[in-house]
Amino acid sequence: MSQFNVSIQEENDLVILTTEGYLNNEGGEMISGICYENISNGKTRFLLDMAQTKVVNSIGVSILIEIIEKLQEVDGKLGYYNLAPIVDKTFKIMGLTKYSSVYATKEEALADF
Amino acid sequence: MSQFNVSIQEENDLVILTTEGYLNNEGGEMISGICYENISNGKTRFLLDMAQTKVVNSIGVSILIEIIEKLQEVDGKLGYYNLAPIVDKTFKIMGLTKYSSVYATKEEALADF
Amino acid sequence: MDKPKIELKLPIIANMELVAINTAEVVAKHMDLSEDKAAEISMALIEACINAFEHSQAQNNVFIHFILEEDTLVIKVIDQGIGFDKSKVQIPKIENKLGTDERKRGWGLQLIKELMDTVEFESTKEGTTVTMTKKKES
Amino acid sequence: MDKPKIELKLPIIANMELVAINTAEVVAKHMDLSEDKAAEISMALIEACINAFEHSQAQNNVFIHFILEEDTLVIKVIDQGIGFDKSKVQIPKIENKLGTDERKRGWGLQLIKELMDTVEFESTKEGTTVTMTKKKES
Ligand SMILES: Nc1ncnc2c1ncn2[C@@H]1O[C@H](COP(=O)(O)OP(=O)(O)O)[C@@H](O)[C@H]1O
Ligand SMILES: Nc1ncnc2c1ncn2[C@@H]1O[C@H](COP(=O)(O)OP(=O)(O)O)[C@@H](O)[C@H]1O
Repeated sequence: MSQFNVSIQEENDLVILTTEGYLNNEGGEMISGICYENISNGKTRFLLDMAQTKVVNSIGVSILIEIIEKLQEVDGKLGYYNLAPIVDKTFKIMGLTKYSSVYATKEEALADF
Repeated sequence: MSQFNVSIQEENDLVILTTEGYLNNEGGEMISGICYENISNGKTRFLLDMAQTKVVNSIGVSILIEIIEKLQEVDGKLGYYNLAPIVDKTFKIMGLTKYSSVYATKEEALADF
Repeated sequence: MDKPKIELKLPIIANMELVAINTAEVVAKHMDLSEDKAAEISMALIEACINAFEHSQAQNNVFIHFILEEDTLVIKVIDQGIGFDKSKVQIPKIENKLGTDERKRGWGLQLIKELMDTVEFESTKEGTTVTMTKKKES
Repeated sequence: MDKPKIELKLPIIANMELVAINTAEVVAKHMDLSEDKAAEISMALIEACINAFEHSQAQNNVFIHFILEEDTLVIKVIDQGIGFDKSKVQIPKIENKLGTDERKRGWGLQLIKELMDTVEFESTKEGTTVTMTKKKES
């Protein structure tokens, strides 16, 4: 059983991950696995479309912090769009919004990335 | 708190009810209230769009049987479309499909109504 | 290891059966049951719950147990109400109900039987336990 | 009348916190809480559950009680694990964690406090009870 899915899409040099379902431990590791592989292939800019993720836990989100840390080493960038209000709030409380960017829409994100 | 909503639309002489949420006792009575009012205004043909009703109970469905009975008196007709598989199965087990019509889509329903 | 077991204790207030089916949904996903089976389980569980709420005349709570066996989900719905005699319950027929005075209700037990793989009722004056099972493959 | 109370007994297996939040969702709707409040309750409940699952080292089950008061929802998450000393838990800061060896975790209790109206911990060597509340209006 999996409560989480992620699909990948590349636009220019940007990697866009579309998540679906509960971002828990397992979900976080699916995302970081993809990011780390892409980082070792030279990619440095990642965007998460989280429209279909209404529920997260702090373990899953802590793995995003690990990705932010790894991206700092390669001068990279992480962003998110289409966040549910509670996910946005959780990112604020945990401080992710200081080191990565939240956008309302894909257009807004692409304009800045 | 309400687990159910219904909106109404008239096309020609046809009344289309779009349901949303759990079809329980309360939901059934919302539907029958609307149907009875329209029957007393001379309407005889009713269609339910149930795409947003994934869950029903036998009390709610039994109220649809009451509507079928009332429609038999005025030579009327009840139909449904966009049923979730379990709702379709429930209607079959309870026998509604012998006295009212299930359609896959709105187009199919309109063609026959 | 013991079989994982989830227990719910529900008060008799409106729509509490939705708590039961929301739990069933997580359990079905955990056991990797198909969506169709999950929906059948939910429908049967709704009927067993509303019977316990509506007919048992229990004053207190209704208990629901989910036992996750390797290849089967076992669900028990337990009330501490007045019980009933299953052999006295008639099989409902819509033909007999339309255009007659007959109550349009009476499909709950029928639905449970059709939708689950096995169903058993234990009923005394102290209450009723409905035990129903669904196999993963069938 | 007694306040309606829903009790869950959950085994310690993956994703059982979803059973808890699915129940919270029905309860929130029943109490007519706003969607925002419902989501905050769910997030706090997830954190309390995964702490009970992950840290308590309880061998048996975790219990969750929802008490539906007139204007307040009270939730208790109870484990029979090893307990902990809340005063020893540091407030997490992302600045201290990035680029250092510090574990990237540690926000669960913080999230619970920020998202709920009140939170209390009772913890002994016999286990931990987290009691959290959310007011309907605030
Ligand atoms: N848990 C229960 N406690 C007492 N009586 C019950 C219980 N479940 C079912 N019954 C009896 O069985 C009858 C048939 O139930 P059911 O098939 O679910 O139809 P309905 O609920 O529509 O009457 C009920 O009317 C009731 O008399
Ligand atoms: N129910 C519990 N039983 C035992 N220890 C707990 C419990 N809840 C929290 N703790 C302790 O408090 C610490 C902080 O918890 P928390 O803020 O949720 O962060 P995290 O779970 O990410 O470590 C945990 O690491 C653990 O040591």
